[in-house]
Amino acid sequence: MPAGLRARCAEARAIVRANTPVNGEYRLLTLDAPAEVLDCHPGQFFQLLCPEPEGEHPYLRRPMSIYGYDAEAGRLQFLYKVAGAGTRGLATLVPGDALNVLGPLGQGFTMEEGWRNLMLVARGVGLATLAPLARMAQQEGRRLTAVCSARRADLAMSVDLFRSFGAEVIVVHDEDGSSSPEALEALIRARIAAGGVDAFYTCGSSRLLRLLQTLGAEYGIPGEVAMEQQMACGIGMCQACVRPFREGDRRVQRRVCREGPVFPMAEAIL
Amino acid sequence: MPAGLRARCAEARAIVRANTPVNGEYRLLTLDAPAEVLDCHPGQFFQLLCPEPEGEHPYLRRPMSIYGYDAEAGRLQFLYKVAGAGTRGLATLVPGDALNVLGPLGQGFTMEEGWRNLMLVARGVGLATLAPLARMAQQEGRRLTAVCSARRADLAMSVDLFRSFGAEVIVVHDEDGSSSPEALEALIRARIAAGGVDAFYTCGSSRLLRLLQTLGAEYGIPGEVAMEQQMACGIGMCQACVRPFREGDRRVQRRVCREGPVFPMAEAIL
Amino acid sequence: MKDIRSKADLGVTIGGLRLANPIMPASGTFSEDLSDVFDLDVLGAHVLKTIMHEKRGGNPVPRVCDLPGGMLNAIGIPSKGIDDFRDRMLPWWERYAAPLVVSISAHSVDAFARLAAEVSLPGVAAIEANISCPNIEANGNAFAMRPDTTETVMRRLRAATDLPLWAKLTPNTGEPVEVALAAESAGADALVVANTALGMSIDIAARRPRLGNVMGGMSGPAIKPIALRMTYQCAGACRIPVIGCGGIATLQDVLEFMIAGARAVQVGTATFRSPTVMARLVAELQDWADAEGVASIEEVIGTVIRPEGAGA
Amino acid sequence: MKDIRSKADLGVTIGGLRLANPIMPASGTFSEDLSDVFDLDVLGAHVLKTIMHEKRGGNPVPRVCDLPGGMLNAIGIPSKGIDDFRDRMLPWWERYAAPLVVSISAHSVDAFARLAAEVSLPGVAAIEANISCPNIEANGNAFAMRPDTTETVMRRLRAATDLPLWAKLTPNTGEPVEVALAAESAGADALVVANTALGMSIDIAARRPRLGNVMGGMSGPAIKPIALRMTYQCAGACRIPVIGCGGIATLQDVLEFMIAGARAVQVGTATFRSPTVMARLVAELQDWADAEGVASIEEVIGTVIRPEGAGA
Ligand SMILES: Cc1cc2nc3c(=O)[nH]c(=O)nc-3n(C[C@H](O)[C@H](O)[C@H](O)COP(=O)(O)OP(=O)(O)OC[C@H]3O[C@@H](n4cnc5c(N)ncnc54)[C@H](O)[C@@H]3O)c2cc1C
Ligand SMILES: Cc1cc2nc3c(=O)[nH]c(=O)nc-3n(C[C@H](O)[C@H](O)[C@H](O)COP(=O)(O)OP(=O)(O)OC[C@H]3O[C@@H](n4cnc5c(N)ncnc54)[C@H](O)[C@@H]3O)c2cc1C
Ligand SMILES: Cc1cc2nc3c(=O)[nH]c(=O)nc-3n(C[C@H](O)[C@H](O)[C@H](O)COP(=O)(O)O)c2cc1C
Ligand SMILES: Cc1cc2nc3c(=O)[nH]c(=O)nc-3n(C[C@H](O)[C@H](O)[C@H](O)COP(=O)(O)O)c2cc1C
Ligand code: FES
Ligand code: FES
Repeated sequence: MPAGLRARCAEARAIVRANTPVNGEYRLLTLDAPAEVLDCHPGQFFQLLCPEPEGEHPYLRRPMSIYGYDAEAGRLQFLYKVAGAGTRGLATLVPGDALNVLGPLGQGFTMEEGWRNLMLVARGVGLATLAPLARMAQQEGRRLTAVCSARRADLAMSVDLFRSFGAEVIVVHDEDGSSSPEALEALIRARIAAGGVDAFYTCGSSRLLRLLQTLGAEYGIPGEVAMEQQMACGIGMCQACVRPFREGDRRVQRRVCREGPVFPMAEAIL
Repeated sequence: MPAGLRARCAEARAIVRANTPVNGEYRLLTLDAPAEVLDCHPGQFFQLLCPEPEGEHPYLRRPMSIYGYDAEAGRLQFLYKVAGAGTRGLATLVPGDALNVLGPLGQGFTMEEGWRNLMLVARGVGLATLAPLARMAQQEGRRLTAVCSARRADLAMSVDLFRSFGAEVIVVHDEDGSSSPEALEALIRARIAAGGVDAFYTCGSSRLLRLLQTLGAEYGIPGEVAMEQQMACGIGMCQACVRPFREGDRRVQRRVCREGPVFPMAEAIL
Repeated sequence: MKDIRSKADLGVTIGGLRLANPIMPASGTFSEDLSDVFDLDVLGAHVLKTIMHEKRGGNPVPRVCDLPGGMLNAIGIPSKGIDDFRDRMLPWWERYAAPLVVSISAHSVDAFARLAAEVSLPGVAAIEANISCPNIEANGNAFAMRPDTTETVMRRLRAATDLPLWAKLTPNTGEPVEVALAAESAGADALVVANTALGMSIDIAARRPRLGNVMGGMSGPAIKPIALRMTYQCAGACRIPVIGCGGIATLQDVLEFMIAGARAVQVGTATFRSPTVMARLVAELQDWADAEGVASIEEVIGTVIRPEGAGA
Repeated sequence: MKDIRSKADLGVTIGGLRLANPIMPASGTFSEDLSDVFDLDVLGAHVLKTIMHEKRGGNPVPRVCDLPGGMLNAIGIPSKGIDDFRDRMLPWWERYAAPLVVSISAHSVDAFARLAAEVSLPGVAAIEANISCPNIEANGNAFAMRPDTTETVMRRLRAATDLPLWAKLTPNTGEPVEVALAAESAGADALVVANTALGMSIDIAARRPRLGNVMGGMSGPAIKPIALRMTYQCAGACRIPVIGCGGIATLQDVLEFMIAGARAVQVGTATFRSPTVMARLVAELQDWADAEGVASIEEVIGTVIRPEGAGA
């Protein structure tokens, strides 16, 4: 096990500051968290011990990407979609409630020196994962284009947030066909032709990943993807969360929670 | 199954009006309950579907004697001691919460025409069970003496309640020795000698029951006792709650939830 | 087919017996007493507490204890005996149209067969052979723990009665499929899968078992994954119908068992938490089937998709 | 004896091996990775994920699913093989004083015995034979389902190594006591009781099993009563120590198993809910023993009071 893969993480008690609906499907959870869990990196995640909603008993923790973190303010944020028992439990939290969090976990995004023009392409909850990356890009003075894909224009979250981080935001959606693979391909090719793209970042859609893999290979543009898998432990012990990856000619299994959730785009196998 | 043993009961949603500590150990739960569950009789009980306290998962319902009921006001009351997971769950209820109740269940106390002078002897939570009996005695114009036994004088609950039902209340407790079997025996013998006792009612202590069985046999005084047993269904289906009873020369098993919880004092086997 | 205006047919056939719907009680968690709470004729069938030939007392108290997600019981089989059954219980149940299923048990093959003959009376629609109760014999052993003992007892029961004969299996075996196949080959018309799992709980303050009988049967939602697995295994291996039982409490549970291969289900411990649960499940299943446009609930049975390349 | 000022001794002896305390992880729910979270030397022992001789991939995803009170897993035994164990893992674990227990498994008796010899290396304190994993062989069968296969494999393992040898039993059997006695008579130094219970769960919307492998092992608090019952049965029947395992998450659970007869306990799934739980249990057990005035935690083992006249 390479020393680089070891991360400091802790099980800690956070206090809910706010837990508000963002649009019909998503909620933003803002926590006051202790310093021991706030040495975060964009792309990392937490394992949340969700409270039990009426009549349901989620047992395992639920993985959630870090949407926002601020060590000085002692602040930690998650953007989540209510999907099942665990997230229904999260939705019951009110300000002042305690929440047991475990993190930060996994390997975050990397940003090589030479990558000046970044393009971020995300759909749905994938935007949550990429939000802290946008902030880091701004801090490091990179130019960022964020393509946000959604079912409807009004469901594209975080547009303002990405803009506030200085990104150029392009919203594409299903209703006007702008989110179709063909339309997106044309859009990205045009961008590459125009100003150049040094690296891609993506999350939340296999279709988007496949498109970026193709374009990346064609133009020699590197990239990273944040992946998901059913998890149990979240820290590397149980081998639940494996996915196959290309490693040269070989096909290897990697743990999303430990070697990931961020992986080199070209190595991901769908 | 004798038709007389069939009781009307229902599973209903009640709303918490108040849930307040009575002394260090007991709490009084007051509910707004629908009419379908308010055709109650003193000595009957409910099966409460206790909410889950943090980290615990009581599964079965918990039996609780009816402490107070008022069909006109739509009011139902329980007096409970926090003992384990289920009652810890009850203690979390706040006004406005819903509570699923099943009842009224079981056979209550009987009061024969000729029983004019009643003596009620109870300890601990047994007082909860006997409270509605005191009210019935008042309504039916019987004379009632209530002997309330407790560890300390200040722990004797419901004294005021019994007084408000016109009972003469005698508090005995462990600290001054007045609750010892010998002291109590002397007290009761004196009462029998003085004014006469037509019937005993008791609940909450094997020691008290044994004493009353002895005195009852000696003086030919009938009586009734409300008994407890671990329950599952509470309505007679599972055979969990049996206890042995004397039936003439035979020893029979009876279900506390169905044939009881009130039984003729002389038939109880300890 | 998909006509949302018409009502779905909830009827299912279990080895020759037609049930109006697939919801019935589990033995030992049901009795006349429940008629205080709802009209028992809404159920697909009525299954009585196991009876034995002789009058017997059952186990010492405490007979039950509470668990997270369920309970333990060591009721034993307190039984008023065959005379009480014939003279008192059977006439009482005549008031209902729903078929009456009589659960029986015994300590020997001979006594079991005799009892099967004795309960084969007018008014009895089927016999459920409780060959799996973990409390009756020492150390929790039971006929249904092994294929050979299952085969022997079921063959004798088959010869003793013309009524539809159900075998109730136990999860306390390493060979559930072999046991199911043994019951089938011996002539069982259906399998009830399954009884309680043998468990224990200790009161650490008192250092005593929380059951008077030390060990007892675990039931309720906690055992659902085990019962569902056995239902899937048995339905896949046998041609006779499987009736799922173990932890069923919600519409989702009913559907999970039926999708896994159960033609009907029994509801036990859930009735203790909510005595009206079975009536609610019948109504919810109707609503679900109507909304899904299912013509007959039998369409749902065994529709689980087996992933390719799965090991088991 | 009862001196509340002195610290209770939490040390326990398991078949010749002295542990500083009775708390250790269960195989497959523990790895180097947990050293990120707390100092692993607070544990009584370290038990590694089962290894097999060859490199292998494990089961299809999803490999886990959540249940009320626990989970199902069908991880399989993805293994980097014996070379990786010898060259990379074993040196890594040398940093700790706590004894290292290596769990091994194989598909045949021969391969099992060869692997036992191969892992009998300096730095290995004991071998845990996973003869009970329900996922490796078709239909969830395993050596530990029957006394005869248990006896055969354990005898060969006993001959292959001089290290303390533990046998890990399965709840998926109708004969747990016979299996335990077979392991004992074949020379096992201790029993780990028990592995996961075979279960299943279905996603009713997708009509698919929620595990890629269809069936999988159930673990967590939901199986505790079953594992506790087996611990009580095995500790009562055998002279070799029993290590309790199954659903242990709290100090109460630890005490329940020890009172039932376990000399030590393994904690599995609870670590997924709270990765620090084992460290907390060690501290809580110390506090409890100190407060109770227990001189040695071994005083608590097997102190359950068997009620008179109980059936089993
Ligand atoms: C590294 C990582 C980061 C994630 N970040 C976010 C995030 O920022 N916001 C967000 O809303 N969701 C995120 N997810 C997905 C989130 O973990 C699941 O939606 C959640 O666990 C569902 O739990 P539940 O109890 O609500 O639903 P369940 O009833 O458990 O499941 C509902 C649906 O979600 C799927 N699901 C359950 N667990 C996972 C999982 N671990 N990974 C993928 N799918 C799952 C189930 O298969 C099912 O289809 C992330 C997942 C991973 C692995
Ligand atoms: C007919 C009847 C009427 C009752 N009325 C009252 C009442 O008015 N007020 C009150 O405080 N309590 C009453 N009880 C007792 C009450 O039901 C138990 O205290 C309660 O079930 C404990 O639940 P728990 O989850 O809090 O504790 P648990 O953790 O379940 O148990 C704590 C302790 O209570 C004992 N206990 C648990 N269930 C029962 C039971 N059904 N009967 C007797 N003991 C039990 C356990 O053995 C244990 O020692 C009554 C019991 C019966 C049978
Ligand atoms: C209190 C109780 C008594 C039971 N008695 C019997 C019985 O007499 N005969 C029988 O075959 N099963 C008996 N069972 C088992 C149930 O019929 C059922 O198989 C088991 O409880 C699993 O289903 P559940 O989880 O829905 O309760 C009993 C179960 C309980 C809880
Ligand atoms: C994800 C997972 C993987 C496991 N892998 C193994 C294994 O490789 N070998 C083994 O003997 N047991 C394995 N087990 C079983 C555990 O060691 C333990 O026996 C079981 O989970 C019961 O304990 P628990 O309820 O505390 O988890 C595994 C359990 C889980 C949950
Ligand atoms: S979730 Fe356990 S190894 Fe990744
Ligand atoms: S509690 Fe079920 S019969 Fe009394």
